[in-house]
Amino acid sequence: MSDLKPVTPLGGETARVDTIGGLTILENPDWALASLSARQDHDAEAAESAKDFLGFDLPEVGAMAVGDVFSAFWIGPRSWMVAASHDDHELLVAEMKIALKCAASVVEQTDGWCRFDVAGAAAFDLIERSCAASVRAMLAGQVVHTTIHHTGCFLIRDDGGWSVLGPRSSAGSLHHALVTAAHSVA
Amino acid sequence: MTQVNRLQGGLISRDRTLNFTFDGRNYQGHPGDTLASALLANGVRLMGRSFKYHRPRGPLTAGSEEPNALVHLRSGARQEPNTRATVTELYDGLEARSQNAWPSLKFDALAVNDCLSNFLTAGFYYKTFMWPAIFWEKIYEPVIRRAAGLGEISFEDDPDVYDKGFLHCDLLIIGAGPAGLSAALTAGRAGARVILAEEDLRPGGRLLAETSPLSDQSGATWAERVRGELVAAGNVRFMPRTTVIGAFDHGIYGAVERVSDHLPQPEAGKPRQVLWRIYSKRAILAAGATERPIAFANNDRPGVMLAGAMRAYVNRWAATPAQDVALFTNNDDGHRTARDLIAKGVNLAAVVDVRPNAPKVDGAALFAGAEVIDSSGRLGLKSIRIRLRNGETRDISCGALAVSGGWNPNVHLTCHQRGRPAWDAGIAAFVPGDALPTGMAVAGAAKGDLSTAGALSGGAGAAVQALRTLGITAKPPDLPEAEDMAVSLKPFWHAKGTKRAWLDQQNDVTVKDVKLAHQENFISVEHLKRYTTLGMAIDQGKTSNVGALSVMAELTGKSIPETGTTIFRPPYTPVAMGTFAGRSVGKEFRPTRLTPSHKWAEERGAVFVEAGDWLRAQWFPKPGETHWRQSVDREVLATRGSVGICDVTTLGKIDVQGADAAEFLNKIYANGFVKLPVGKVRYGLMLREDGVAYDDGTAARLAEDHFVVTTTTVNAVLVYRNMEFARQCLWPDLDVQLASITEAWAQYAVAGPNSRKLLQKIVDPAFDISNDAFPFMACGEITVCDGLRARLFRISFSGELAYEIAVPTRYGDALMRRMAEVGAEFDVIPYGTEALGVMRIEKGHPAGNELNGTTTALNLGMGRMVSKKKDCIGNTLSEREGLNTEDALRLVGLRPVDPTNPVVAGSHLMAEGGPVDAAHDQGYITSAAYSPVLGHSIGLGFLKRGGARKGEILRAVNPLEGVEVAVEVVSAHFVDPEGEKLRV
Amino acid sequence: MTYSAFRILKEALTGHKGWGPQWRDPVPQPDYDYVIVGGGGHGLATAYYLASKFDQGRIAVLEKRWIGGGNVGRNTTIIRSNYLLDGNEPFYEFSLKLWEGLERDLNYNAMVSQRGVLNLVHTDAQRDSARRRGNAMILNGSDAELLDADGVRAMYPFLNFEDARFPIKGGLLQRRGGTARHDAVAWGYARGADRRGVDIIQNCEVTGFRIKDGKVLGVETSRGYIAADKVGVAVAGSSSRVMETAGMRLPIESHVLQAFVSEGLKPTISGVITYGAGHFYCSQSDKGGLVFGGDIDMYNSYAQRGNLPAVEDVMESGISLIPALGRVRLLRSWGGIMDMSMDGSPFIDRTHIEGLYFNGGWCYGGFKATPASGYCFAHLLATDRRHETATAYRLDRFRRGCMIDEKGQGAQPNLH
Amino acid sequence: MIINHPILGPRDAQEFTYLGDANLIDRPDWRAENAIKAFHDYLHLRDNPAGEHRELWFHEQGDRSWLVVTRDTLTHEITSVELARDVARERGRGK
Repeated sequence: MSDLKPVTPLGGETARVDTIGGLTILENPDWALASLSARQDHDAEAAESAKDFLGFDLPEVGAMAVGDVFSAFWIGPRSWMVAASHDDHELLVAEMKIALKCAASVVEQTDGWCRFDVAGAAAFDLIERSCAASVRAMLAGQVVHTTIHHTGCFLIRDDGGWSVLGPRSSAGSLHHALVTAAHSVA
Repeated sequence: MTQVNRLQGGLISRDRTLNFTFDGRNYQGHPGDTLASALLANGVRLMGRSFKYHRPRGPLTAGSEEPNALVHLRSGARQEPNTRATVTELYDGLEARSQNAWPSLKFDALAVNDCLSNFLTAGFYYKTFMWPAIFWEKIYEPVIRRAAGLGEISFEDDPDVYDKGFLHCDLLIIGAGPAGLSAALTAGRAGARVILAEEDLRPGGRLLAETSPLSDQSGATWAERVRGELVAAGNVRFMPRTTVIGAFDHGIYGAVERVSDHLPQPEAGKPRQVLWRIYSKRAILAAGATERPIAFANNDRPGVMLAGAMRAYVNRWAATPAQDVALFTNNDDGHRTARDLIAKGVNLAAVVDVRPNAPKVDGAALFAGAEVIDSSGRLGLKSIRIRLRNGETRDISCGALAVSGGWNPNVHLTCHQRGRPAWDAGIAAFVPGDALPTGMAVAGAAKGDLSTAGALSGGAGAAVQALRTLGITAKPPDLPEAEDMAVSLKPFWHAKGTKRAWLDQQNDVTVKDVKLAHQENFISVEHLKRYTTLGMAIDQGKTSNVGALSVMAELTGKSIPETGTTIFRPPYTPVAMGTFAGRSVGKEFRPTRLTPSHKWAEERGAVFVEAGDWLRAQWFPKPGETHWRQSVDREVLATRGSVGICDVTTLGKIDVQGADAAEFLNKIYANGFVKLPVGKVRYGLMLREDGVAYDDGTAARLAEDHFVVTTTTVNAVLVYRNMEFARQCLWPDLDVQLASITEAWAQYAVAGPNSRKLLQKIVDPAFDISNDAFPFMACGEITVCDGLRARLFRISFSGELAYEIAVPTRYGDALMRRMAEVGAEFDVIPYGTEALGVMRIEKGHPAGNELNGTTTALNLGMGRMVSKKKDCIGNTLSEREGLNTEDALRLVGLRPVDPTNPVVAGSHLMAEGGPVDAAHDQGYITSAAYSPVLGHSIGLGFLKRGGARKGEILRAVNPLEGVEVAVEVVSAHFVDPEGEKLRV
Repeated sequence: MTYSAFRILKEALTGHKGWGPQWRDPVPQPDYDYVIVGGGGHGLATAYYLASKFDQGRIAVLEKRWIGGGNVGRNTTIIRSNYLLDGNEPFYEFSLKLWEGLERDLNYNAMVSQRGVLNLVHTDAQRDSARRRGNAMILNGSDAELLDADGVRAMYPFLNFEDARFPIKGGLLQRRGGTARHDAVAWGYARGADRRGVDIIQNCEVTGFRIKDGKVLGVETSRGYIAADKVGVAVAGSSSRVMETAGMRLPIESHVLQAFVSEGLKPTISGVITYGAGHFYCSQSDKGGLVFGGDIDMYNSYAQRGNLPAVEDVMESGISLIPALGRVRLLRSWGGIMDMSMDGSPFIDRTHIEGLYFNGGWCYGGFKATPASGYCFAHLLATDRRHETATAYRLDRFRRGCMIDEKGQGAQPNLH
Repeated sequence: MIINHPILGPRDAQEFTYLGDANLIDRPDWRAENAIKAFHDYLHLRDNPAGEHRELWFHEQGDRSWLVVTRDTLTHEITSVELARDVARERGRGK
């Protein structure tokens, strides 16, 4: 395997962790991502192949489904984002292309995104000061695409808190926005 | 002697004393005080000067509608001009200074304006200052500007930060007075998600200022108890110090929470204020009412204030504006002030009630059927003159006068979607009209329901009603017993007289001004406002509009509603600009996008430049280079001489897949793509539907059904959007899927004769990238550095043998370092956007300066690329006559006749020997650079009939900078015009 | 009555009894030579110039509500002629020259104040295009100066030079640009027209046109039918609505633009500043309020009000440019309806209906154009020929492919 | 403003990019004899009513759907929101 050393979206060799009051903001680069979009008139086939591959049904609008190896969330009409451990599935796209054949277009998205996991008692307050999503009504397993500091982000609610996926090139600005919001509410 | 006018009781905490200064003098107050209440308690009535006549002024109100008591709060960079003392919570160390007065508040030189008032009537400035013309900017206007205005800014950067936040609720209740609290109780108990916003620091609203009980407890106690229940319930969010400033579409409200304004300065990391955007399904406006004054001569002296305000100062803040006080009223509510003052031991010198049958007041002399017609006292009220029912006048000495002309419901927010209020003759006031913002209901005094009992039951009823429409069942709570005085008001607007009687106190608009406006035919309400500046002050006319309308109505013989209404505009009260801006200011104005090699470039000392939201390396100075040109020239020569690397990640990249991907690109691009073989790249030009070129880039065919399209950096978002439009709206049955992958791949241009040799050191041996196996415009998916997936494109922007290589972004930094390392033997250098620009100009490639949104393929010399054999966006309208004239602009190269002269972008082209003016303009220079290869400046430009004018000498004129250069028209391809270097 | 300092003195000493109405409220006559539809700035200016510079015919201005209530009553008061394109610059320069003599011409102080309009540049490409524009201005007989960052700093040291996301690299300055008291412009033209016999008829809504055999005969109004030889429509904001009653579809969309004013401040900003990296322009009125605005709300609207995102966008830009304004309070916002045309440039043209003329499509630049728009429209109405500075403002220019697209955005009205 | 997205429910209009008149879906036939005039009218002479308006919005900061929104330009009231793709197909657009 290549000896080129990866860096995190924030430019570090290791992921950054910030603790502000009771809040933690964790940079989480350990995910391989690939989008899956059903080809025209191949919806059923794509759904079936995806299920075989993922081990679960592709989730409904606004939802995330989590399996043992993969997770997936809805990103648009007939489109999903599939995630897996980067260490184990760096070539996720290749795996999926084999599984989905011509039923879906699969695109590598791993490094299109940076991901920050936000946890702590005031996490709701932090998210509330960051985006317009109706966060207090969101349940674990729900996902919205929203705008944080002028950038389009996925906001995922899980049991432990929130994950924010934003465009990788703006990772520094997004991180700054989350950290300053954390200081406001912590 | 301190706090001479402090009374007993009140909602202040006497266990702490707060020190503060006003105009440098020390005073004391207590927690719970406002700046105004504390100053009054200290015997200070004079707090400001008026706008035009610089008249001495004290507080008229006790709330956010205050027009007079405006001060500079804080100092240094935190100086806040025009701060209303009436809503400034006192804190220890508070520092305030008066404004609009020089040399001091007591002796203000510009008070001379008051003596000249007969000349400074409404709109006088429209009639003079016209001669001589030059005097306006030089003399008249500077004097006017210095005299005008109120407070001053510090000119220092605001050191505080502001947040934004977003809230969602079933029901937003605006105002936590009796109506709002009972609505919140009702909705809270029904389980609805409720937000209760209150501009004051505590709930209660008018209850805090009144003495009449709610059942067996004081209003303030009841309000606290309700607050306790609401907060404990969990589904109600009580937001004190939060003003709802605007009602926007579809139930969205803006609200400002003053998080830190009651503190000397915000805690570290905490915002000064938060702008909340509240998404509500329903809203109840329970914003109360504002009392209105009665105009009479010299009714603006410090000490003259609204009766309800004086009652609030006495009851809530235990502060009286003076020891001897009089009352002027036309209604029973005013008598409450009299009773409360007397109860607090303040000497009530007189009750002047315009009603002949006015009720008696125990403990004060009543003058029924009388009017206050004048006042005296230079810096504060000393006496009033009243006209008795029998016409006699009498002077009564008093240090303060409470005035009540009735109450105006706070309809402000009901007008934000251009709804007009309706006239309610019963209370002689405007009440909310029928056209309320969708989802809004109004309750309590804001609706014209002026009794406490009415507010309580009205609030509960409104909540039941609002929740019912959401399918939530609620029932009104048991409400306490409260006063239920019926209000029937016979309006009394102003006492007749010849002296000036103020309507708009801040802007110095008097009854006389309204008369003059009428005389000059400024009769429409909007004309009246604009001509006299009535209602343009910071209270938006809350205390003045209705009074002025009444005067105009008298003059025209119409009723007030016939005379017209004015509507209010957001915000409800003035809002700091910083609050609207939030965190997106300074360096964080927009997100900063960094390229994968950013850190590496930083280590190399690169100079960065903004490209849209991206930061890109502009050039990489080396030790000893003192001018940017040295670095750029070196980068160009080194690249053309051996090899250079440039981070081109910023170019938009869009993944296009599907059985119809090629057909789709055929429609998107002006030129054809169906026949492009797999493993090949093609340049593509995109047109807007109007036939003008707007973007260019390449499309690489990685598989039959898979392309990667590149766009320019600035248009990445737009192209992606337009492609989605084409896919979803124009050709919805094409099998094509799109995904933006700009960020996912780090992409580097490797250019120069040694570029292949360098790449061969990192491309894994399994992949043959020799000229034969991987010719010009080839592309493919490969691996590098022992197995890392990568994409390689043999394309060139510089005109050299060149490639672009892409790897997953997380490896971008390492790849750049690796290429620098293995390229050392070729003296590889990194080059920035400046060298990139020089080389593309040398090669004659159009870029943003040429694709400026007005140029067509024809202008760019690519007219033949626009296929006439297929449908594509823009091809039809590109055929319009005006875009295909004989003398259409054509892209040309330009070089200075004297090679030592610079070519300057933005110069215009004129014929040699011809006149230099717009009528003889031949074109303009779009891009220019010094070409280190050619040893002189070069330029690209658009020239009329440019294609046929090679060799012609033109004048490149730049009168803006006083420069003119003779230039020769040449081919735009300065370097390697045949493209031989690309193919080796 | 002629206005002067002497007159003010005299009136002050005699109780201001001598001031008469600044314009009459006449009863509409059954017919006129010219009917101008729209009593905004452009309509009033048209009537004024028709009466003072061209035909001496019988002229009426018909206004739906109160005069000056259109965009002349709700703008950010900027006057300038810093245009790039040949179709525009001569016209706006003509307008600026009319501004310069306006007050003496009208005997009305509209507070035309040439305090300079500065367009900031933040990138090299912007500087190149500013240079091209500045040169175009000079070649058209206007004035322009290119400032570097130090030149900008000398004028406005409090701009954000230290901590800017998009650093200021310079600016294009037009010293002759500035501001004018917008309402007074409408009133001054109204008074001037009225004094020359023009009937200004308020509360008179035009509801349709009477057209026969391709020729206009007059207008139907809320106050009855009024016949006219020539009808000029100048109702920017409502252009599509009004011209639809004549069966015309226009290359115009109506959009809302919000504008803002702060509380009154002592002198803070002397001229007009426009940000080049965001949507923000600002000046200070003689009363002391900062007057500022930004981009339109982006969607079609006749609602005369906007929403929060556009407000926040303006303030983000404003505070990023001038951090010292952070604590200055916004006092009031308002919204006007803009005729956004397909290339961002206006129309002053005949229509296919004989005797019916159209003036509109001013996007959000109509205020500065008021004098020239009125003059050129009057010229067209009186002579049937386009004024030499307004030849490009034709309704058929999209059909011919002769767009005047300053911003290079194409047929997307909300981007102009 | 809030746009009630047919798939996602109510979303702040700030997440969307506005284009304009929904008739922009009805792109003319490039082969027609009067194609230039047809394209001119299609592109430039758009509906601009004071009242109900059918218009295109793009959920750029969301699921990237183009929507046809029916909105009153006087009151901003929105009465219907459809996926533009569905509308396009209904109007006969295909490949």
